[in-house]
Amino acid sequence: AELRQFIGNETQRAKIQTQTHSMTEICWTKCIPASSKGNKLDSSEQSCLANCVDRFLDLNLATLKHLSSLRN
Amino acid sequence: AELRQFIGNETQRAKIQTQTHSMTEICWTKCIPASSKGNKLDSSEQSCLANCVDRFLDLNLATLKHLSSLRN
Amino acid sequence: AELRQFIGNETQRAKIQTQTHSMTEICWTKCIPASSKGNKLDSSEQSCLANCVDRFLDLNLATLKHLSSLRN
Amino acid sequence: MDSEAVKKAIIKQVQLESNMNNAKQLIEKINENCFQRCVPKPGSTLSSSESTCATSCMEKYMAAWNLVNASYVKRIQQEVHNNGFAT
Amino acid sequence: MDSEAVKKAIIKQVQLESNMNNAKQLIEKINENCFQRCVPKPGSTLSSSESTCATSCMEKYMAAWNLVNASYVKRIQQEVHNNGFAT
Amino acid sequence: MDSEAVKKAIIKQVQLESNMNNAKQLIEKINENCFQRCVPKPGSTLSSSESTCATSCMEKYMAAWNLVNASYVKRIQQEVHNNGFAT
Repeated sequence: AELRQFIGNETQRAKIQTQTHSMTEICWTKCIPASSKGNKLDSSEQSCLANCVDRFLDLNLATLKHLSSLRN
Repeated sequence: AELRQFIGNETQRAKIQTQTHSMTEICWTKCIPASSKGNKLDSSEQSCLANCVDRFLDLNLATLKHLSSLRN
Repeated sequence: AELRQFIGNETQRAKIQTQTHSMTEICWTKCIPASSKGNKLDSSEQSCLANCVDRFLDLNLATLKHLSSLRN
Repeated sequence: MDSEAVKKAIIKQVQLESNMNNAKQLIEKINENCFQRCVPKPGSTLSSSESTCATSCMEKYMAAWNLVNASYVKRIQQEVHNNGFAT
Repeated sequence: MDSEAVKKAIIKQVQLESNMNNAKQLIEKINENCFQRCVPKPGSTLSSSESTCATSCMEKYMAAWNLVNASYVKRIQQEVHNNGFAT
Repeated sequence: MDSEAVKKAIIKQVQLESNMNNAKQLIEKINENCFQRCVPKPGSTLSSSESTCATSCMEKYMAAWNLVNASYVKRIQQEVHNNGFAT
């Protein structure tokens, strides 16, 4: 049972990581311009990335809602 | 036998759907500009999409023919 | 044992081919402009492709070194 | 459960999974393409014009998928009819 | 080896593979995105400005990954808290 | 069938599948990249300039694949020679 719990957690962690890879790529292009200087993200890049994740997930939810409204 | 037929059909349907996903993405970019208005495809967008599928498949066939001519 | 050796070689060959597909796509875009004429690669396109592979692998190595330096 | 019932259950299950899988892929493509197009600079909320764009984008993307699928199936049928094989 | 030790060994192995797999994907994405950005015209060596760009790019890409991951996990927790389910 | 013959049959089958798989991937990449490049606005037929572009594109894409593959193999051999390991 303990092991089954562990496998379930790991599966979820793997899904989250895969989705993180795909959102990082999308948000990198939107938020970090080629002209970005230095070795660290500046504060506007950081807030753009956080917003990018939240708006991407907003849009995901909107798509799911819209599709389920079409089905009914 | 009936079940085998069913599995064969389902496999082909899955292939067609996967190919449809990839062509839709390619043809979406070519035929539906970011400036496209409204909730429906207009008639020029529709004919562009239909042409896009047919020309993509023409090119597929041409590639296969060209490759087999190289082999002989 | 002979068969195991063969399987090992084939696995490596498959990895190399997969990596070749991905580098070809990246380097094609960088080195062969849409305006490129004729049925053959010209010499500047050829040297661009060879350089592209080597610089891509340089960057891979640099990433691995940098990551392992971070870990220590 | 007789063997006919087992067969029907398998068929239903395979179709269900296939449809779920297809829907999942479609939703993924819609999200990527419509986010790319409708949210150029992500702000602290989804603006109303971004929402409108997204709804319109997803409806048109689904319509495009259906049209591409129909054109593709039609073409396969033509090829089978003309040459006796699918491409 | 008792069953507790076997369990721990399995857990360790699964975590190791999962972490390796994640690192491999991250390295792949870094290479693709930073090569695209830092080496527009590949020459006969990696120039020093290309190298500098690459180091800075990989550090920022990793920072971006961490930030995106943290924002995503936070959002999932909010959704679970508000609606009792993850999206 | 003796065991030597079985071994040869397995080897042949594995090589065949590997080559088919590689050819399939190459054809897919050629179609995507050359369609993108040669058919900017799909019309009711493939024009002769689009066809010419496509033939030239596929020949160059295959040549590029071979050159990239050769450069990659050469580099791996150098790394093995210099460091005793492949990267």
